[in-house]
Formats: sequence, C-alpha cells, structure tokens
Amino acid sequence: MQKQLRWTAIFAVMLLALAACTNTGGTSQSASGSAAASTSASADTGDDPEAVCAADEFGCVEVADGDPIVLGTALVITTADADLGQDSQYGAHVAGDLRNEEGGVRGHMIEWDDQDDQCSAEGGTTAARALVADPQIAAVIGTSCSGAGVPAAQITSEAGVTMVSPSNTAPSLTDPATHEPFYARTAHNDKVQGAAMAQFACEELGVTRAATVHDGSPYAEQLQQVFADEFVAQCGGTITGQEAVAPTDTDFRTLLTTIAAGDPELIYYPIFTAGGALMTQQARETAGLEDVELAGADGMQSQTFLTTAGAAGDGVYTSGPDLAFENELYQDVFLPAYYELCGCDATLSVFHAHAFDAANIVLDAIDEVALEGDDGTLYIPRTALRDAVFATSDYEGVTGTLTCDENGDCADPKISVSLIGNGAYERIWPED
Amino acid sequence: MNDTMLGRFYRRAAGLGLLGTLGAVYVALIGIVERFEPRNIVTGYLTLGLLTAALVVFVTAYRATEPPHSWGIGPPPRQHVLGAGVLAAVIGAAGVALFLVLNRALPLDAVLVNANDRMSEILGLGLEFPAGALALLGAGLAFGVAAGGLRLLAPRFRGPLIAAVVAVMLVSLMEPFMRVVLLQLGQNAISGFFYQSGGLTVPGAIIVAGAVLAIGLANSLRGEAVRERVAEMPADQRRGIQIALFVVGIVFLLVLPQLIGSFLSEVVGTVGLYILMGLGLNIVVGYAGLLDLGYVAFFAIGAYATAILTSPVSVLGWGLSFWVAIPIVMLIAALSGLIIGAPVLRLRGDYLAIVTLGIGEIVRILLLSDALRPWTGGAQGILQVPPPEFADIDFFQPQNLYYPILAFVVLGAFVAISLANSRVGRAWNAMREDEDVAAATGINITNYKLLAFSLGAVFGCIAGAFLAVKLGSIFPHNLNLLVSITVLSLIILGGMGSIPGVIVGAFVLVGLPELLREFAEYRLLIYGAVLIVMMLWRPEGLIPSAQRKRELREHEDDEDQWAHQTGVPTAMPAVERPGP
Amino acid sequence: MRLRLPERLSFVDLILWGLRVAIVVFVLVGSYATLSQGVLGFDGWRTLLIVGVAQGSIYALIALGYTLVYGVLFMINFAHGEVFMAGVFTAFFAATALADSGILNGNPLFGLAIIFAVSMVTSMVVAVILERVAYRPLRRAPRLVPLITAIGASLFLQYTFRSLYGSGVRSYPTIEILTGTFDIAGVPIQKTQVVVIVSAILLMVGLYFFVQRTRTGRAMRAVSEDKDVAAMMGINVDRVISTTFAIGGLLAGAAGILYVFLFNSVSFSMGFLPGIKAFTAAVLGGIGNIVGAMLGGLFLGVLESIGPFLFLDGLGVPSTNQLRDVVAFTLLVLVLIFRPYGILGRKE
Amino acid sequence: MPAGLTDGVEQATMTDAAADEVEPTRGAIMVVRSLTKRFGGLVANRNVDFDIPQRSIVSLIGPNGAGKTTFFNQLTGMLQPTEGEIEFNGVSIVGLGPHQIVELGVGRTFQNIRLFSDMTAMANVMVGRHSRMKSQWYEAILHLPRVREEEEATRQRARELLDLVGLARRYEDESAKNLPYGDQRRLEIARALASDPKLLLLDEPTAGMNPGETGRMTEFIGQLRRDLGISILLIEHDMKVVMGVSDRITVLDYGEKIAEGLPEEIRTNPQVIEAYLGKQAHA
Repeated sequence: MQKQLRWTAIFAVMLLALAACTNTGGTSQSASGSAAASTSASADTGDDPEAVCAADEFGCVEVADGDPIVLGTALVITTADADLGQDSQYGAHVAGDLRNEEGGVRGHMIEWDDQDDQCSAEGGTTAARALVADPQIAAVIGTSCSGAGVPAAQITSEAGVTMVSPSNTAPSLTDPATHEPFYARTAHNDKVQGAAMAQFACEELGVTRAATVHDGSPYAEQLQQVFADEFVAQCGGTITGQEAVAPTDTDFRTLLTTIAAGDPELIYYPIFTAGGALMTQQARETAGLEDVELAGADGMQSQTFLTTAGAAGDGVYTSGPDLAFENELYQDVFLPAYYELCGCDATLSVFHAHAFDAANIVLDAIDEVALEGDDGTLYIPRTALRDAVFATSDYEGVTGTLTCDENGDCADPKISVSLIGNGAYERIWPED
Repeated sequence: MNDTMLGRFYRRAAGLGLLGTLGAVYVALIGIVERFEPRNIVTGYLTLGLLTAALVVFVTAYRATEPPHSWGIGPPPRQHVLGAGVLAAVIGAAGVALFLVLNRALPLDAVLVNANDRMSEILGLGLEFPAGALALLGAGLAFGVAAGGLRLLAPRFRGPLIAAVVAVMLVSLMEPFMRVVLLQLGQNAISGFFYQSGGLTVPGAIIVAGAVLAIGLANSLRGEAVRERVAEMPADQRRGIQIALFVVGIVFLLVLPQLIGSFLSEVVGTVGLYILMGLGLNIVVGYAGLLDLGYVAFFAIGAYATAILTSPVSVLGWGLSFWVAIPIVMLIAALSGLIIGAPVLRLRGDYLAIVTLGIGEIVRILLLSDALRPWTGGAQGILQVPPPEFADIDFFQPQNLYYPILAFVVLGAFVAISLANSRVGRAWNAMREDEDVAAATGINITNYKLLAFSLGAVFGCIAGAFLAVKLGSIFPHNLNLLVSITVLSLIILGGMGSIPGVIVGAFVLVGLPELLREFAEYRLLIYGAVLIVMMLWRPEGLIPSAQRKRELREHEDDEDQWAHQTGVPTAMPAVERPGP
Repeated sequence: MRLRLPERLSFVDLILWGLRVAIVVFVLVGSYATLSQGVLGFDGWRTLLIVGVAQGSIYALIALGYTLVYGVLFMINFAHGEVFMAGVFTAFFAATALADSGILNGNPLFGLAIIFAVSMVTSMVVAVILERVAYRPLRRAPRLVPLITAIGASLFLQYTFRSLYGSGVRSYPTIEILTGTFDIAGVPIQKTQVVVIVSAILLMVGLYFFVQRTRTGRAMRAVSEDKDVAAMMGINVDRVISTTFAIGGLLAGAAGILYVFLFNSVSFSMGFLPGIKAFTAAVLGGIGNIVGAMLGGLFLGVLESIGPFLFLDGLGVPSTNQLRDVVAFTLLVLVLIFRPYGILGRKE
Repeated sequence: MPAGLTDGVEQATMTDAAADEVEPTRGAIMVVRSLTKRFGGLVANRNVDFDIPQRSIVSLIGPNGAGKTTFFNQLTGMLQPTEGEIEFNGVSIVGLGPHQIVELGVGRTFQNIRLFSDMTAMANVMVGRHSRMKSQWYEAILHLPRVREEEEATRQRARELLDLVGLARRYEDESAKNLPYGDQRRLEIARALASDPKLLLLDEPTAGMNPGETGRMTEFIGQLRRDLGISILLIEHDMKVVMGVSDRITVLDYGEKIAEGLPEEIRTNPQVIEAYLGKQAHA
C-alpha cells in the first residue's frame, strides 16, 4: 500500500503544475464570459457567406447541400412531469413536419435532436451541453422547467446557440439584470398569470380575503407570491395565510383546517395535477370551507385533473394560456397532426401551441438570415439568427400575435380563466 | 451416473428454463425490450432490446448445463450436458411464446403499460403470430445447443469466446462516447467504418470480435509464460515498466478533457463529484462500518454554503472567490459532521441507517422550506453562483472545471489511502468487526466514529461545492435520498473499503446512464438490482480490498461458521422480546 | 502516577443534554404562543385530532409488519413500504374494473371484499417472494449485508412497479357508501375515517390473539427468542419466517386499501414515506411489541397533524405544514437517541 | 515451553513508575469495596470486597452463574456497578469507559475468544497497542516520519510479544480465525499484553485445552508475573491450574464472596466444597 501512496503524491504535484498553465485555447468555443449580444455584422459584408461567418462572433452553422437543418429540443421527457415535456416536443415536431411537407427551409429538411431536461438543474445542464457540443444544431426549443432553464440559458448563450422556451414562466429568466442574450420564450411570464387571477378574483368574484398554497416548486411559489402582491396592491384585499405542501403529500385536511381558521373567501393553489386534485377533494370535505372559492393555474389544467378530482372539481377556477384559439390553423391543421404524431386523442398538457409557435419563429428566422454558398451549402450566422428571432413582431401565431422584447419575452400575454363544469374547462374570462 | 441423479439434473434444468421465461417476460413487461430496441448492437442484425431478453434465456440455459455443487463425481456425460442446455432453453423460449399468445388474447396492456403490440412484435422476432412462435422455439433450440457447446468447450477457448461477445456489446454500447472522441480527433472515416446509426457495422463487429478472440487465445495459451517472464524480470526493469505505465496514465488523465469535448467532460465531471462522495462515504461505511443513508445532507450543506458565500445575490452577498470559500465550507462540513454525528453515533446498524435517513430528509425539507427562505432562497434556490477564477481560465467550461475536480479526487484518494494504512485505519477495522472488544483494547469508539463521520462530511461538502459551481445555481429539489442511495450503490458495487472500487463504481453507475439515455430511465431499477445481486453474489464488491475479502468470504470456510456464531452478536441494543 | 480525573461528561453527553433542553423549551414556548393566539378554535383542534388518529391507525397497521419481521429476523425490512404499495396499486385495476361493471356501487360490500382480497394477496405474495429471494440466503451474513439488500429491494420494487403500471398518479373510483359523514355524539366525522379506525383496531386485536393463542403464533414467538434453539425443538424456522412475512404482507395490503379511503391517490412511490413513518411508529411503541406498534402509530399520526401548527405557528414560522415531515423525522431521531426501546420497551 | 521464553528475553520495558523487585509487595494494585450489581431483580454481585496485591496472581473461582464474569466486566468498564467503588492504583475507575481503563493499565482476555477474526495476527496485536501510540489522524495523512517510526516500533514490539506467547512466525500474516484453537488463546493474551498492562485479567485461559497445553499455560502465567512483573487476576475452573499458580484464591457463590485465602485454606474450606459439590457431598 505504501508504494501506492508515493505514486498518488507524485501525480498530485504534477497535476497542480499542469492545471496552472492550462491554456484556454483548448476549447473550440471562445472563452470570454457570457458574451454580451454583439449586433449582427452581416449588413455591411453583403451576402458573401465566408465574410459574414468570419465577422459573426459565434460563426455559422454550415448545412451541406442535401443535409437536413438540425434543431435541438431540451424538454422533460422522463420523471413524473413527462407529459409536460412530451406535449411540447410533439408541438415543435408538428411545426417541423408542416415545413417539411412544403419542401423544408431553403430546400433543407428539418430534423430534431431530442434531449431530456429532467426538470432539474442537472438535467438542463447535461441536455444543453449535449446540444451545444454538436456544431450542426442551429437552435434549441427548450427547456420545459424553469429550474432547468437557468443553467441551460447560460450554456447556450455562451455558445451562441439561440434557445426559445415554450413553457419557462419564471420572471428571472427575462429579467434585464439576469437575462442571457440568446434566450427567449413564447410562454407568458408568471407575473402576467398571477396578476390576471388576482384581477379576476377582485373584479369578477368580488373577493377581499384570500389564502395561497404552493408546492415548493419555483413555478408555484412564484405564482402565489405574484398573486398575493397583486391581490393586496390592486384591490386592497387581505391575504389570510400563505402555506406550502410537498408534491408527495396526500393529507391536506390538516392544512385546510388551519386555513379555514383564517376564513378566506378564496384559496389560490397553483400546484400540479396530482396534489391539486386531492386538495380539491379534501377542501370540499373540510368544515368551514363549504362556500370558499377554489382557484388554480395552468399546472392543473389537464384531462387527468378532471377525472381524478371528479365531482369535487366542478366550480374550480383555473387560469392558463388562452387556449380557445378559434383560428382554423390550430383546430384543422395543428391538432390533427398532433394527434397523429402522439397516437392519442387529447393533448397531454397546455404548452404544445407555444412550442409550435416557438419552432415556427425560429424556422422563419433561419429562412430570413440563411445565406447560400456557391456550392449549395447553407450558412446560418448564429448572432444574426438570434437577432432575427428577437426582432419578431406581430407574428400571427397560434397562441396569439407574438412580439419579442429585447429581454426575450415573446408571449402574447393573453391569459384566460376557465370554470370547470360538467367535466370540462369552460373559458369565462375575459369575455372578448 | 444413475437414473435418480440424471432425473434430478434434468428437473433442475427444466426449473431453470422456467426461470428463464420469467426473466425474459419480466424484462419485456418493464419495457426494456421496447425502449432498448432502437439501439443497435450490430446494425441491421442485432438490437439491444431483443438481446436483453435472449441473454436472460441463454444465461439460465448455460447455468442448467453446470452440474450442481453437490455433484462431486466429475462432469456429466457430453450428451446430457447438451440435453440439459437444450431442455432449459426450449422451455424458456416456449414460455415466452406462450406469453405472446396470452398477450394477444387478453387486453394485458390495460393493466401492464408495456404489454403492447410493439413489444409482442419484437419478441416474436418481427414475424406474424404462428411463424413467430415457431421461430422462437427454433431460437430456443439453437440457444440450448450453443449453451451446451460453450460448456463443453475447453476453458482455454471458452474464456476468450465469452470475452469476444462481451467486447462487441461493450464497444457497441460505447458508440456515443467513441463517435464524439473520433469526431474530436477528426477521424470521421474510422468512425464511419465502425459505427452506423448507433451500433457497430457488421465488418466492425467482426473485427472487434476477432481482435479480442485473438488476444484472449494468446493470453490463455502463452499467457502463463509471459507472466513468468515478467515475474523473474529484475526489479528495476519491472519498476521501469511501472513508472512508464504511471506516466502514460497521468498524461491520459490530463489530456482527456481536450480529447472528449465539452459534453463528455461534463459527464466525467459529474462522475468526479460522485467519486469524491464515494471516497467520503467509503470512510464512513467501508472503514468504520457506519451505514449512513443521509449522506446527501452534507452534499446539500456544501452546495448551499458555497452558494451563499460566493453568490453576489445571496443573503450574505459577500461574493467570495471559490478558493476562499472552500476552506470555510470544509470547516462548516467538519462542524456539521460533529453536530449531526454526535447524538446518533451510539446507535448501530438498522437504527443508525434510519436515523441518518431521517436527518437527510430534515435537511432537504428545511432547505426547501419557506421558513428558511430568507437564507436559502426556498423553492427559488440560489442563483448566480460564479465559477472559480484562476489566471482568467473560464471554469464554467467543463473541460476546465475538470482539473480542480480531478485535483480534489486525487487528494481525497491520497487521504483515504493514508488513513487506511495507519493506526486510525486499524482502529476502524477493529471497530467494524467487534465494537465491544475494540473498546476493550483501548479504542475510544465514539471519537473514532465522529472522526469518520466528520471526514465523510468534508468530502461530501467539497463535492457539493463543486456542484454549486458547475451548475451556476442551486435548487433543493434534487438533493434528495436518491443521491445517498446512488453513492451507497457505487461503493457497494466497487467494494466497500476499496478506493479503486469507488472509482469503477462511479463510472459504471453514474457515467453509463448519462451516456446511454435508454439506461437513464431504468437507473434506479438497476441500482436496486445492483445492491441485491452484489450482496447475494459478491458482497466484497468487484474490486475488493484485501481486508474486506477475508471478512465477507463467509461460505468458503464453512467449518468455522459455528465459531463465528458463538461470538456475541454485535447487532442490536438489548431489546425486549415481543409478546407480554 | 498520572492521576487524571476520568472525564464523566464527554463531548457527546454535552450535545445530548443540550438537545434535550432545547427540545423541551421549544415545544413549551411554541405551544403556549400558538394557543395564546387562539387562531384555531376547539373544533379545529378536534378535526386535527381525528385526522391524526385516522392517519395514525394506518401507520400502526403498517408498523405491525415491521414489528413482526423484526421479531423473527432482528432486521428492519426496508422494503415493507413497497409491499404496502404493491397491494393497493394492483387492486386499483380490480377497483376500476368493478366500478366500470357497476358492481362496486351496485353491491358495495362484495366489491370491497374483492378489492381487499386482491390487495392483501398481492402484498402477501410480494412479501414472501422478497423474503425467499433477498433475505433467506443472507441469514448468516454479517449485519450490514441484509440491510443493504433490503434497501436495494425497496428501490427495485418501487421502480419495477413504475415500469409495469406506469409512472402516473391514479385515483380509485368513488365508493358511494363511504362518502359523507357519521354523526357520533354530535360530532360529524368522515365515514372513511371511522371505517379506517375501526378496521385498524379489529385487525390489530385479531393479530394479537393470533400471535398469543395459535400454534403458529407460538412458533413465531419461539423463533424470535432464539432461531437455533427453536429449530432444535422441531420448528421449521424457514416456514415460520415465511409465514411472518406473509402475515405482515396481508396487514400491509389491508392498510393500503384503508389508506386509499383517506387519500385517494395511488402511485409507484406512495409506499416509501409511509413505510419510514410506520417504522418510526414501530420503534416508538417498542420494536417487536404488537401493542406498542399500535400506540406508536396513533401517537405519530396525531403528532404529525397537530405538531407543526401547535409548535411553530405561534413562533411566526411561515408555512408550518411544509415542515410536517421535519416534525415526524425529528421525533424519529429523538426516540432512537433517547429511548430506542420505545414506550413499552424496558431498558435491559 | 517455546524456546523464545526461556533463553533470557530481555526485561520487558516497564513504562510506568517503580521497577521494584520480584516478590509481591504490600499495597494493592486494585481495591474493590462493597461492589453490587443488579440487573432489574437479579443481583449478580452483592457487596463484594476484593483486592489484588502488587505483582500477585489472584484467582477467582466459583460455580457457574456465581457472578464471576459480571464482576470481571465491571473491573474492565464493560458494565457499570450499581453500587460500590473500584480503585486502580489509587484512581477510581467507576464511570470510566473500557478504553480509559485500558489506558490506565488494565488488559483483559475473553471467556470465548473474541479476536478480530478477519484481521491478521500481527494486526490484532498492533490494535492491542493502540492506547500506547501517539500518532494522530492528521499526522498519518501528512506521512510525518514520527508516524512511520512509531509504526515500525509497534510492529517490532508486536513481534516480540508473539514470540513471548510462543506464536510461530509463519502465523504472523495469517487471519486470526484460521489459527488453531490454542494459538488463538495465545494471540488474545499477546493482544492484551500489547498495552503494557500493570494488571492482566484472564477469563478462563485454559478452557478447552488438553492437559499438556494446560500445563504449559499454567507455567506461562507464572512466568509472566516473574518476567514482566505484572499482577494477574484469573477466572478458572481447573483446580489444578488454580492451586498450582495462585498466591491467593477468592470464591464467589450466588454473587457473594464466601471465602478468600491461600490455596491450601480454600481447598479444605467446607463452605467452598458445599458450594461446588452441593449438600449431599457432606453426608
């Protein structure tokens, strides 16, 4: 054993020496920290691809003639939230398939490299690294969960890969102080959804006392905080209590009894389906909460909630993206393709339309900035692509008319409130 | 060989055949056959999905050809070996065929999620119903003959043959790793020749199998001679070879990240974190014999302490540099090890396991709770944890963060080895074997347990610190019990108390699932299976430390079982028997 | 001669004493503060008590499995939570089939009997197979080995059922006769809670007489005294241990259905946390002691539902309900440190 | 007797205080006053007074279940007395842990051999020397020369003790559990001697030995006192051994001391015979 020790000691010394003088050139990506967005340099060098690509800080994606344009996705397709990610993935793929039917973009077919963000910081990091390492990836649709979004946005921005998220709603991702240059999203900001439900509660329901419950996820905790602040600020209501549960909890009666003691008129619990259904059932059974309004958010808007909550679900309000897109693109074109792709007859979750729009925005941007080389190779300058996406305005998407601001918020902030009645979500607010 | 012996031999073979069926059906029903199907082993011919089911039947058939321990009078005659193999394999295949019939008749997929048509199609070798079943029986026959043949082969040939087959599978599974490495080295041609859509090409497979077979044969035929020549080689010449190997090892380790690109460096970095934790838990469980199921508590404390100290937006907002924060984190680690360890270290075995599990959960919930949100950020976690700075190297890139992690892993291994061979290591060994007698020979049990616990805590916290820096942000949700169980599984697989064991365990149980996404979904199922199988088949682990091999090799020396029994059980504190 | 005063009060004793004082002070101050605020009225506390008793009786039933197995093997069956899950997760399919065919609500007693039977038999089979495959070969192995196998078995069973039945969370169809409340002495109590408490007591009394009065019960007690001596008395030790696991499984299967009456949600990971809590109850009552398991279960259930609000709310701690598991695990740690032999056990 | 013993092994280094001459002097190395131990209702020892003079060999005899081992375990800290006082070299050891008592200079063996069965014979003895070693865990990590010297000295001392008890050199690196029964007994004594005890407690050292081995062990015990100048307390059933080597014998029955004195007096003491052979022996 003594011999083994000497070797490790010598090795340690050599290692420290070498670590000190590691040159930074080893990696292909530029070593500068999170690169500030440099404006695209393509304008003045005309459309000579080599010059444009050389001028672009992150270079170009080179797609040889006949090769497909590859887009990456980083969505949660394993763990308990798999429905959320799978739903978005189908939405994005439908956008690609529709383009391919019309001959693809600039004659190149669209293909996907699907990674799993595992709805965690570790998963987001691994997925982003895998996509960034492949130079063929032009842009990324992802991530599903905000927790995965934070590290993924940093990694993709450092490599100059544009990433558009269909379902990240955490405000910090598009907060000017912490916004990563190559990150945008078509999902609405939680501030919007929380405020919308507060406004609905005040004006429509005339509620003045409310309690909130979250399940420890960044999404739910953020939503209930915004709701509480807006409820007090906007209509002078009082918050009788802010409580929390664990996603694995099954007994809510204890919590509901303590909430009942503060006699709120409305309970806002923007948590996910499993906990939401149980809480709804047990709230109906709790003494003192007989005539309390129950309100949730888009995390509970799913088919499984209706079946598991059963009769107790009737009369529950849920906020969420305004899904009643009457336009025929959603009903007659998107949904049939979606059902055919997923082999199911109901959408798995609520963010498929946002993924569809995100993919279309990226594909349009590629079409706009791509340059043809004389040998037929397509060059897509990365910074130009990013700027084209951020320049999107009044884009007629399925989720509304989308305009991206300089911090990456592209969602059309149309939030609607639905009332659950006889086994379905009926949109009741706003009326227009 | 009289009839009753023969009867028993064949009955046993039939039983193993049934076991083969159960195994194959189990593998199909949990969806491995369907999920692994897209991954080719030999493109166009053999896929991983079908291979796993087939492997189960083949292994049970091969087991059937082996005479039971109590046989005693030499191997059974040739034809019976073949007969037993065929019987087992055919029963196995017939069972699977029966299951396919059942699956068509009954709506099993209403209950069992994976009992769908796609799975039946794969298991039925892609053929329609009657043909599929017949094909299965044929395959069973072939497997039986192969199993019997393999058993009859002289060991000299059998070893290399098995090695060749395993090599083909491993090289094929390593496809994502090799493709990126070859890409990085600009060797697209070679990559194109060997690999195609995720698996080995036929010529590629043949070359790999041929090469391994040749090496194996050479080794078994002239291996002895080579080993002798090396043995009598003069000491300094042998030392020369050792130094050469060592230098090659270092150079490889230092060049590795540039070789494998950023994604694989990220994976190797994660494996490095788990090696660090493995080294720490190895001291607690492997050396001192304290089964700690709450090791994630120290991982979390390290991560949060670093995040709070270094992030400019944390409650302290000091924004210290990583290198200044690390010693403070190590101090916090030692302290938390003492505070958590002190009250619980008098407990033994099961009780200590469950208490540490409880403490791990308490720490996780508190970090997540609104009560501590002002300090730990609650559900929002702590963001903007800056990477370490050193001579303007961008440590956010995994290729660069790899080096500090490697440095701490080497340091950790050095500390662990030094302790193992010292007076402290002997005291831990003695304590693990018999606590009362260790006290009676002058060892202060509580102090040495606390020492092991605190050292383990320091390792865990350093790994946590690197996690915080690697992700750039810390959320409490993934710092849960599964981390503790992952670390426990990797030291059990590698071998409790063995440093090389921890390293191998980490690469297999943490590295592999990151590379092969199919495995990721079954990661925890595989961990559970690893813990059970290792304890039943090889409790001392894959690369056991000498001390552990003597300790856990129970059944070899049966005669002193009784002596072992008479020793006073060190198990439970004296407790009251059930019933009034 | 070096005369050194023997250090009586070692570092560890200091921390233990500090812990004792801190806990007592904390509980008293917290309770006083909450009660003085008087936020929750009398019937509020009563509801919490009823919820606690109902949940506690489920913990007690599962705890019996731990106590029985511990009695004969001196080992904690970490995978017992999964045995509990296996039964009720499998019975879900039976329940949906019965509901769709109208039998469940048409002839509820018969329907419930089938659901209980499916759950109890499945749990029993899983428990017996678990013992035969994972624990029997390791009976002579060093202390750590079967413990690690049990942890492995717990993970393996959890993720096997996840792959077999899918990872989603399901809920049982509603059973009409169990909805609504009973009025007992003017106090409206959920029907499900009453059924759970009564069934738990019946099962426990049944088990108690089984262990004390029947031949198998006597054999179980003999094996728990000394396996080797019992073997010499002609008791087939392996069969007795297998029976013990079977009985533990049956009780866990029944507890599963009762659990669903209270909290109608079923998933592959539903067994782990109740399993740990049931172990806490078993130790709290005095591991190996059947009556102890019941007392331990009830005490833990009540403490878990009343504790967080009572101790923490008065001190202004936000979202006390989020810390319910912290209270349960703190109780586990304290019991194991200060009174590992439990309420009914004796320090030898 | 193994060669190593007779041809003048050099005088073992006495780590502490006076190296007085061979004969037992007055003044007890250990004094026990009215020691009582109760397990719930059962009284294992009832106010036993007992002392072990310096450099003497005292035997403790009595029928099975007389409370000998319980008494033994209280002297070594494995059990805490319910009442009574135990002093070793003037220092009270009640309330001390076993490792503190070993440090003061009390070594012991066990009735049914409890060696670290999977550690080598050498390792067992080196662990025995644990309380006499100074190197700390951080010194081991830093590989200070002092640590290596101490390890080498300990190994050397262990080899001397293995020779002293007559364990063959080839057993050194063998697992303790693989040694023959007699050698395991000797190894356990070597391990006890490793902490340079001033008082050695032997719990039935000749149990399970044939007459030849018993004779050698008896001679060895006498020789330990002579060469190493340590006092020895012996629990033993074999009267030949007790009579052969003890300076003084104490008899316990039902937890009480019923007789104490020179071997001759005890042999003819009616109470002792009655305790051993029961009433009818008299008739």
